[in-house]
Amino acid sequence: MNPQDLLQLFDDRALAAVAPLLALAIGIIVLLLSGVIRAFESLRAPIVVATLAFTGWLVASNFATVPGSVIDGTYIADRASSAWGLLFVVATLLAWLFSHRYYAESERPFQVEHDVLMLTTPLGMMLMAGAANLIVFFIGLEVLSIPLYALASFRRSRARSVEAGLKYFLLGAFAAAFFLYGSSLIYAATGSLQLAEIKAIGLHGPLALGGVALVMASLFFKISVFPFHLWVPDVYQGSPTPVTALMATGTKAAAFAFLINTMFMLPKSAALAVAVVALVTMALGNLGALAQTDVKRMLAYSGIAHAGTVLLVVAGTLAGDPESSGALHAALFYMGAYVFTAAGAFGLLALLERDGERFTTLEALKGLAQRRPFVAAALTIFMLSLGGMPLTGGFLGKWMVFSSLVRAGLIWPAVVGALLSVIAFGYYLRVVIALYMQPVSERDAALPSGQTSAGSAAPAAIAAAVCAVLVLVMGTLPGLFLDRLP
Amino acid sequence: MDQLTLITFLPLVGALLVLLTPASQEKALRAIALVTTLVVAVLGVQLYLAFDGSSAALQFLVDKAWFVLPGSAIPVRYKLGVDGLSILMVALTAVMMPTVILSTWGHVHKRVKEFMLWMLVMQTGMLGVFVAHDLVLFYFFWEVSLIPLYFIVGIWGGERRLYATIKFFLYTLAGSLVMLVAVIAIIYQFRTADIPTLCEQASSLALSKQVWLFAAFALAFSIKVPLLPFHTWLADAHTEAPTSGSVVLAGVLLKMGTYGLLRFGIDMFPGAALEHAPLFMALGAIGIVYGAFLAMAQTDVKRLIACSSVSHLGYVVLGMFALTYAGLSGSILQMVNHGISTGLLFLLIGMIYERRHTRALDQFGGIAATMPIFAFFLVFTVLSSAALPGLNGFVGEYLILLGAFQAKPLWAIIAVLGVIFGAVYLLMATRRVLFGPVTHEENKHLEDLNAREVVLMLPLVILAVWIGFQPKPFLDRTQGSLERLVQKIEVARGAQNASLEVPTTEESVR
Amino acid sequence: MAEILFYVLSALALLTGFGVVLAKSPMMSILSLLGSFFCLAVIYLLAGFQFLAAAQILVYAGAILVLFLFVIMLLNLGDMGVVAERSNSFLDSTAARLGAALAVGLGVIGLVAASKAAFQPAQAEPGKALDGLEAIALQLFGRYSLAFEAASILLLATMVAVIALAKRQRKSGQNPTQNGGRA
Amino acid sequence: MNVPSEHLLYLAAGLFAIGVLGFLIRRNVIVVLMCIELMLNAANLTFLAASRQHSTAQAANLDGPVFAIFVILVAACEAAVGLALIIALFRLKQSVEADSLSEMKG
Repeated sequence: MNPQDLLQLFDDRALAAVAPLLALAIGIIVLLLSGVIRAFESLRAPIVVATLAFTGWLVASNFATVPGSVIDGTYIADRASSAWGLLFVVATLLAWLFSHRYYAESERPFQVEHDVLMLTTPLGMMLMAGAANLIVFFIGLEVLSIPLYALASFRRSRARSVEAGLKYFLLGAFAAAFFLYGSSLIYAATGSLQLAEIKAIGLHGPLALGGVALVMASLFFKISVFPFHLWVPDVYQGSPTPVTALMATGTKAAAFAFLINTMFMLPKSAALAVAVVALVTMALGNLGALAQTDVKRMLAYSGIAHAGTVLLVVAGTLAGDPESSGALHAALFYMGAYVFTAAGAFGLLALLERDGERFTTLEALKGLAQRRPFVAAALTIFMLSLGGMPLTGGFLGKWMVFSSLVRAGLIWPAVVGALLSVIAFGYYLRVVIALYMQPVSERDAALPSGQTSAGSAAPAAIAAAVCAVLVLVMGTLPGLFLDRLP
Repeated sequence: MDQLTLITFLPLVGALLVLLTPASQEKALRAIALVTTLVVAVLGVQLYLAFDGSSAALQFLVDKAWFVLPGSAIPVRYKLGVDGLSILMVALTAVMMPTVILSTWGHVHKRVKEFMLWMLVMQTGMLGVFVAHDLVLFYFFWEVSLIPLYFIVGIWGGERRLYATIKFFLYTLAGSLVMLVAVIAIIYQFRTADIPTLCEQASSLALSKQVWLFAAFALAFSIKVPLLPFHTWLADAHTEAPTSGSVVLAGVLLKMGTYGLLRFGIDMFPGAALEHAPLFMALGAIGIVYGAFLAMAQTDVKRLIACSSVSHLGYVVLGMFALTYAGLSGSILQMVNHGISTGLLFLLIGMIYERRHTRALDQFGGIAATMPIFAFFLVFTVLSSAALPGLNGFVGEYLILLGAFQAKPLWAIIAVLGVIFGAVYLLMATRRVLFGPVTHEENKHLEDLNAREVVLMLPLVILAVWIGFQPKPFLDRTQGSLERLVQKIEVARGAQNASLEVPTTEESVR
Repeated sequence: MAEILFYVLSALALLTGFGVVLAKSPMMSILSLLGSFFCLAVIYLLAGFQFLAAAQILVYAGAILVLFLFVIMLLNLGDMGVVAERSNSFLDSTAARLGAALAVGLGVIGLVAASKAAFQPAQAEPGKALDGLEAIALQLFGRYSLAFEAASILLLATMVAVIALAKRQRKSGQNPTQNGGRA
Repeated sequence: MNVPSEHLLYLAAGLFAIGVLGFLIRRNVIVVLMCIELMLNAANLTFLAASRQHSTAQAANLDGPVFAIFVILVAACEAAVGLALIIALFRLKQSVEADSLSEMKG
């Protein structure tokens, strides 16, 4: 390539494709500057919201116009990556809204840093989802991960939070090293880092397959699939709850987006192995959750189970699902429903969390329906959606995952998966029981109701309400979303 | 708005009204619930009268676009309709609910708002199950109708309510989710979710495939019925549920299982049903006898009735899988009968429980003297339940036994034994409650039934007599659909016989 | 000559690598790591990657490892780090053993895989730098311009993250020990 | 240098294995971090070896070296964040042993 040709890489299509990324970058810089000047402190929230809204609009217009593959084929802005991008923006916005007034006074001085880091994560996620080149993906992964390491340990005065961050960091860096070594092996075998070229050349021989295994291992780590799921409970529980919401929804969705794009790397014969891994993940997640008394930790285990469920679509595709974009549709819809559901559930926990971890235990949720009926109702909706009840978004997600398996002829994994989700109801229902069917525990009865400070948490409350409504809309009028799948 | 949408979703509208009414206005809440269910009952009766029993077609059809499954572009439609298999169920659901709501005056005193809310939501769910004619829509109603009962048992139930409600929920859900896989499989196989179309086409599937799908569907419905050996959840749920919960559970919810067996077991997979009919008949007959024995051993009156429920539902399954016209029509009628008589039994037990706060058999005795009206109703109901000629139970059981005898005499004979046992334990229990000396001081000063309690039972009592004396109008409503069904079964039987004679055909089908 | 140098350096790199893992004091680990990186830098040079060799020395050895050193000094770990090496483990002892097995296994897989790959001898001209500055720059600002720009955001985010994590907190009047959640 | 490329890959595999081993058995967080650096270097070496392998006299395949540059950059970022985390933890605990990550039990 000649220096003169460089400019040709940046045509209108390319600009349109990267416009959301640019918008985010500009927002980040403006936000940082606003942090420097005291007088602009009140602009912080408008900047964040405006940036995310503008980014969302740009992504949505990319969804309509489809710039396609740009910058020498390293980045793709098609309907799929734009749909994912929209999901990332929403996930970030929700997490940010839930972080409003979440932190203690002593943690406030770093609020600008917090918001900058949070605003950086969707940039990383979009790079991951749109990456058509392993380098671009890797940079995206790091742009996502490094802010998350810091965010996870953002409550520096709490040992749990810092430990969560460090644990996440060590394992995350370990996984990143796996990814790098794996892609170096793939590169050694094929001589290319472009996904399209790798696909064309094909992955044969132990060198390439070893590389694929390592890359997949690192992706499995990010989406918390067996045997790389062990970090999840500690990290989710220790992190500030809004950050947990972001990790559970955005990170996972981004990793799945890339996994769907790189499914072709896996040999067809791996279908059964992937199905087994997914089912084991579901089993471990569900059984682990069954034993928890802390709802936040329980949701962490449930997140593992959900990751296993989505992974089933990969097995379905490998086994020959006749619908070419079946896996993409299922993963998108499932994660879409999951974003609203899990973010809403974590958000409500964040809302309830005032005095330490008091409100994240099942014990503390007892009788909540009497004191805060709306919170209890919303939490019930989220629990039912996580379980996959009809009328909630979770059901159709589950439907699409299982239908991918059934179409591919993998009947028994579908049946086993269905039965495993019965176990899941064992613990989702425990939350509902605590909310509605058990009296307030005596320890909590004496404490004030907490309604007094609800006003200051209005953005978070509204966000949770919107999540609950959307979960129901996704369940009752799924056509609104299904018709727009890429 | 069309009739079926109105009747199905009117309770939901009532539920919304309940939601908007402040919880302190208990009278208003009860009134809203009662008026809503009464209107639905009137609409239900109207629907029943307007229904043409001689036609096998779906009537009052509503068919609107709902959404499209992506990729394969399979439309999922909002399709409602009633045919002979479902009309009696719809009418029963509509007619029973005012009774149920009225009965809550006596035993629901806490969180009235939530209770009425869930009751009304449940009615929509149940009606939806019976009128839905799109498989996905059906599945929605089917699973959603679990949630209200979960709350009703869990909040207003007895001592072990949490255990009972979780058990009930997980048992049923396990079946439902296995069914979900089958639902998905059949929808993608035929690329439609339309139940009538599926019913037409599914019988063309290779028998080996049919059998698997049938098994998955039948599992879910058998758990719901519940058929032996899945019956254990029922005793717990019935015992712990509040009276009105038990009535709805026995009266309507269990019928969802038998209705499902009829519609998705037999109508959709006649070949597989034929193949497995002996198994189901056996399970039904054993269930009759086993349920009766279980009931004899109970000391808790409510548990006793729950066990008798298992026994009675055994008849329904036995008659259904006789796969003859008599058996099928008998089993549909028996569904209604069981709803009426078991519902009445639970209501009566609830009334006595409200006065004595115990359900132990040995706590009663000689109550007939202090509560003559109660005694009259109890004896009437027990006789109806024990299938005394002239009352509703007799017609259904007679037709079922007739049908079963045509198909498999052995199981019919066992079932006849069950009839005798049934009469024995019911009459024994009645004797212990009503007659003999009054052994407990508390039983001497019991208040007899009040006007509300009598009024709420009257519709069911009248129905019981009516069906007993003149079953024909009720049976006629099912005629057209059943004739179609029997014809379909005969075709499948013919195909089965042909394949038995020429064993290579099945190979070639594969 | 270059070949012999390569094998000697390879052996040294592996030895110093083991040194990182086995050294009792973090200080010794870091010196071993420095040695390993240096060996690698020379190998890069031998393989024809001059720019990368320079980057390895300047960025890795010069910046990153100095950062490590700095933290070790700051936290005064020179002594603290010398703890008796028990049957130490990151997760627990069983997991550690499993992990070690996994590591060795991975290594073996890598070796086997590498040996089976039918490589032709390298076709590039020996002696000539493969990574000419201009060529690298064209790649960075051409095909990988998006990654390059994103990397700048990555650096920015890292700075913000490090500040948020390590900057001393201002005493903010209120007692910070109270009230974990909303104030 | 006429060393066959696979010998470079052997060396890289060895370094990677050593890194993994160290990550799993060492308790000192700083040393664990160094082991990760070792793994990253193994990846870099593989990238370069493969680039050399896939280059011809006319056209150099520079994807590998570019990736290696990015890896160095990311390594710097990770080291900075990791060390900042260690400092934050150290302030809380006055200890940098991985075993002190024990407040939560799985």
